Amino acid sequence: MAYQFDFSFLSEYWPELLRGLWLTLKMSVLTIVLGFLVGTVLAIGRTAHSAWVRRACGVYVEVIRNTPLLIQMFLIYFGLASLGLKLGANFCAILSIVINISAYTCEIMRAGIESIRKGQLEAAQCLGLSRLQTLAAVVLPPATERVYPALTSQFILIMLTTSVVSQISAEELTSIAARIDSITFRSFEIYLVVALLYILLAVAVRGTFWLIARLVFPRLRRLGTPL
Amino acid sequence: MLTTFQIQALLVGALWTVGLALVAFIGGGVIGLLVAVTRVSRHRIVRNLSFLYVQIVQGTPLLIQMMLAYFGLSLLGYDLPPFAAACLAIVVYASAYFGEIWRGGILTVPKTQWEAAECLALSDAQRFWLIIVPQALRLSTPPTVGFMVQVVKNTSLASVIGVADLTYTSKLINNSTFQPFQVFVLVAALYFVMCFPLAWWSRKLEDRLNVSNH
Amino acid sequence: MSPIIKLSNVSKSFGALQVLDGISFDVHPGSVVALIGRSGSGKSTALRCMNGLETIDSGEIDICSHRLGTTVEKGLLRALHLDVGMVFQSYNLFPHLTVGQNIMLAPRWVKKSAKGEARERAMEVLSRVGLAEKFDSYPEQLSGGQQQRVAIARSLAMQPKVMLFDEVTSALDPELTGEVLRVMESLAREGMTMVLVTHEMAFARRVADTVIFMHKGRIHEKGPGAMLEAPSTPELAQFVGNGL
Amino acid sequence: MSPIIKLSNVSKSFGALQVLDGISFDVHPGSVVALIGRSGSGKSTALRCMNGLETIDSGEIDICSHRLGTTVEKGLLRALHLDVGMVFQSYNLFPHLTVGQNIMLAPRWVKKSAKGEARERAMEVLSRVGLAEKFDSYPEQLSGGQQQRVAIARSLAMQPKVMLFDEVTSALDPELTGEVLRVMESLAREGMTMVLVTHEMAFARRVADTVIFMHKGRIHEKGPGAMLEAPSTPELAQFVGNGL
Amino acid sequence: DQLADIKAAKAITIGVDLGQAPFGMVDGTMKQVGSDVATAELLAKDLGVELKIVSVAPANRIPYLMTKKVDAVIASFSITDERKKTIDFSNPYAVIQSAVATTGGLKVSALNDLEGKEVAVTRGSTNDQIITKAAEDEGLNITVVRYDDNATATNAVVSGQQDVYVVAPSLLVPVNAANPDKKIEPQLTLKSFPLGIGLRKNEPEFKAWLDQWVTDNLASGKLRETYKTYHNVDLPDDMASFN
Ligand SMILES: Nc1ncnc2c1ncn2[C@@H]1O[C@H](COP(=O)(O)OP(=O)(O)OP(=O)(O)O)[C@@H](O)[C@H]1O
Ligand SMILES: Nc1ncnc2c1ncn2[C@@H]1O[C@H](COP(=O)(O)OP(=O)(O)OP(=O)(O)O)[C@@H](O)[C@H]1O
Ligand SMILES: [Mg+2]
Ligand SMILES: [Mg+2]
Repeated sequence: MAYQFDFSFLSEYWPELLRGLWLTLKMSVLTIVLGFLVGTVLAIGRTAHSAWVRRACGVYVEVIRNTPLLIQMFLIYFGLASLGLKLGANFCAILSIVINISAYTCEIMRAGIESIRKGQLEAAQCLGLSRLQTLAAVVLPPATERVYPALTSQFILIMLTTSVVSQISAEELTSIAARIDSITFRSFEIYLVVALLYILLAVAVRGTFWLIARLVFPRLRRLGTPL
Repeated sequence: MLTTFQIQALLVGALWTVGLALVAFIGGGVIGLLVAVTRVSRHRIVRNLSFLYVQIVQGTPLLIQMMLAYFGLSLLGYDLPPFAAACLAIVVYASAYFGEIWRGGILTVPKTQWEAAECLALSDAQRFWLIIVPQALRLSTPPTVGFMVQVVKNTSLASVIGVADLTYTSKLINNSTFQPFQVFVLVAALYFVMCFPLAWWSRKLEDRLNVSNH
Repeated sequence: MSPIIKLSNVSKSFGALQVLDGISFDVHPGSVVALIGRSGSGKSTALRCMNGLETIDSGEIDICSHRLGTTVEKGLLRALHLDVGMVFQSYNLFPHLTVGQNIMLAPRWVKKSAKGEARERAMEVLSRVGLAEKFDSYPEQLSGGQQQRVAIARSLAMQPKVMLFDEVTSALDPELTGEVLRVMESLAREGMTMVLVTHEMAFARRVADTVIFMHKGRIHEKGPGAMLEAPSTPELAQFVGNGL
Repeated sequence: MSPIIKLSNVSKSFGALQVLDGISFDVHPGSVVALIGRSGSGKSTALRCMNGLETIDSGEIDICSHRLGTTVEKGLLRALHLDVGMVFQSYNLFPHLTVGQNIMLAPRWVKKSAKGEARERAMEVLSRVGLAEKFDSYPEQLSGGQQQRVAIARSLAMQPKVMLFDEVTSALDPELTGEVLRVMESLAREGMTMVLVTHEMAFARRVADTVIFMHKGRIHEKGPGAMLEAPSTPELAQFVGNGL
Repeated sequence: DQLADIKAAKAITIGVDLGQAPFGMVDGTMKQVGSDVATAELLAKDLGVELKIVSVAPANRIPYLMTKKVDAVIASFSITDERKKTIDFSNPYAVIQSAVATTGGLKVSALNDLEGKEVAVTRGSTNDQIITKAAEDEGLNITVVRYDDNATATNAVVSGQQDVYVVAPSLLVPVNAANPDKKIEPQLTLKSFPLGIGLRKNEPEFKAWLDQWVTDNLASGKLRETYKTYHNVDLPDDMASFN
């Protein structure tokens, strides 16, 4: 290999990288939590009795899912500013990712919800549980457990997706890397380091989700079998 | 206003996007199936290797995978044309996600179904294709299509290795016209046109799979 | 005494299949009615209609002072389900909850019982079906018979006025059938009204005040348990005379 | 005549729970053995071990010239399943396939029967359980009893040498129990070896050559059907004497 | 010897950033234009070989060069010591001017006026480096808000997210033409930075040829003419002083 790797720039720039890593982590946590909540509410809406609610949630999901996040983000960040509403870059970034990701989460959760057998709903109904209680106690926990692998993947994807916010000036891992790159021109080295950091983040996200599963699905912890 | 040349360029960009996405679906689907099957394998080593693959691929941004496939391989002496490198990267990328999604679907088929199939002397492959896959499909379809839609849009990262897809072309135009809204609204519409059929198809498929459920 | 359940000319179809064809009967408070009939004759469907799980096509059902017509409003159903308990043929335990949680769920969420109280009550009903030691097991860890008994306990914990049982004994062995029978007898003594679908003739004869023989969606014969010994129609004769 | 099934000192635990505790018995070709015992006594587990669905902890099982030890290799299991059919307590029909497809699946894919032939055979076994008209229905559209009969038909379609039945009649009404009984009797006449778990004593008495009473994972009593009338141990007496 | 290889192949591949108007961009007919494009064309003609332009972006310009997928990069590379550790530069063939521009009539006459303000730049650009360093050197509290590319940074200023912009004044010509109602005015000219043609290290023949070519064409005025066409300003007279 002709290329000589040189990682000496790290000694100068590692605090910056850590700063970027930290922002990526913060944004990931925030968007994952909010995205899951909004997505679950949408999924419930998509299985609601009212055809109007179902349709409204459906249109939201299709429009958001089928257009690029970047453009949604530009519309929120620049579009609103053009109309005189100036919102911070981090706020807009998080807002647009949550809007975007909730549409995907909605579809995953809907699949989980629809996999719950009718007999379960009838049993809950016969016990006098309200629709909301049935959702909370009988539908959502096993539904979430069933789509948990898909959710985990989706959330790792969000973690990686947060890098698009560098477009509108948020200084997360990718954008810090781009800047170090432009100062030092050590592109290969910097991207290798960034790839490694992202893998570590992904391992952390997956590990966290594994721990959360152990915590919120006691049956899984005890029996180890999927639902 | 956009000139006809610019609109034409955007349409050509959209073609690249579609092409790359199709490669991702087909190649990623085939390898993803392999990933899903090995992820639930009885053999611990196979399972762990497969998990490692998923963990690494899911853990790196597609942008970096693209650069590795084009520039990284080049450093090692393998020179791929940009489109081939982009295909390689996106197939690897998609396979990990498809694999994980499908594994989730496979795991939700009750154990008793595996047993019933086993007692009928079906071979492993028959059991998998005839009993497990059709039932897993139902739960996996929405997340699969959801991911496919994301793949269509993520193909834009191929621009970093010189594939002039839709997003890249739009940025190129915007970089000299400085009137982002008309370009981006058109681009959003084009993406919608490319992605919506997937969503629509998914709905049809779900309806069909629902026949035998609930 | 006025009937606590009254079905008047109830019909119900699934598509082209007429499952209930104008059935009427009364159940008096504290009495036990057994629905018998061959598979597919509409017994489960009749029970489900009484509980509002299926809306009927015509006729009327009065149950615990609630009126179920061809349309039913939401609020009424919830009130109804507080008074009417149901145990299913297929158990329908919640797989993600332990036995104890399955039983305590409705008392805690619907009746807002305190945790300790709900727990105590759960233990009590669980002991009644002989499964106190399975409080912390998950449904999948239980055998079929055990799961069915938990389902009965879960329904009992809500202290309903009327209980509907759909083949609750089909997965139970003779010994446990006897235990459940004794539970149901004690319930009957406490004034619980019960409607049960069963395939065990001996059980129907023993526990039921009235036996209703359903055939092709109609009530074909109705009478005290003794009618099973001397069937007056060939259909019933064929049904009970299986050669065993 | 040498036994077609031979269990020698078979033990099996789930974690700390000893479910089978050194059981041994023989089944001769063409004979019918009924396993009875209370819920949780390990009957289903015994059946599952005989079919290789559970690996045993110690002992040996010989079935149709296949030897199941504490480890079992894959190829053996497939050969075994060609000879041994099983019908489950919980039906386990494939929900995404119609009744006809459920039945034709294994003959078509495993035995490579021609489509027409498989269809004919499916119709034949389906008629045998009285459900010929449900050929194109999906399992969920059937009542419990109907589903169980389809499950029996599905197993029959593979023409196994030995059939294992796990409480196949628990969801059936008396009339259909009688029908299934007749099917099973005709199977026995054709030389089919059968092991069945059942809760219906009358059924066990009638159909079985040998009745095995299991209690806490052991074979507590074994004998002809008549032993149920005169139990020699208090456990069996308690089990059959439930007051019905 | 890269120079010999290029001549033997009768073709040179040059990376140009087409997202850097007016250095590199596409026109209404999607043709590649700009001063860097014109410079590359001139260079290929003088070499007597065919020109292939590869569009590069900040993220991939160095990988393109290092993996020999391009022979040289003409992408408004400003020459810095830090960058020289990784690649070689030719003698400066042009400069990039840096100016503080504002919207809404905000006046800036000295860097001090930016105290406490947010300033938009393109991430990693020369402008970014200048303003970041200037703020550090003078101890000013300036928040540098970095956008991915010129177009996005420009959007930020045009849409009103940002009021102060550090930018090459020449970029403002097309921007103001496209957005006439939102005038961005240059206020304070900062230092000019020399731009070099980037090439791989250890190619002395090629570097010598490029250095000579730049010197010749500056002297002949061809490079100055090219620059003036796209930037509307003249190159400084004494380009050699930047060396
Ligand atoms: N949701 C449904 N859609 C269509 N047909 C149905 C549905 N539910 C039940 N049926 C049909 O209605 C008929 C009566 O069903 P039901 O479950 O009431 O019978 P049952 O008397 O309880 O029989 P079993 O003793 O086997 O449980 C059956 O033929 C069944 O196939
Ligand atoms: N996979 C398992 N893991 C843990 N315990 C199990 C498992 N399967 C069965 N058991 C336990 O083993 C015991 C015997 O179960 P088995 O299903 O063999 O009983 P059975 O005799 O068939 O009872 P029933 O008549 O209720 O079906 C039960 O106590 C049950 O809880
Ligand atoms: Mg029924
Ligand atoms: Mg059992």
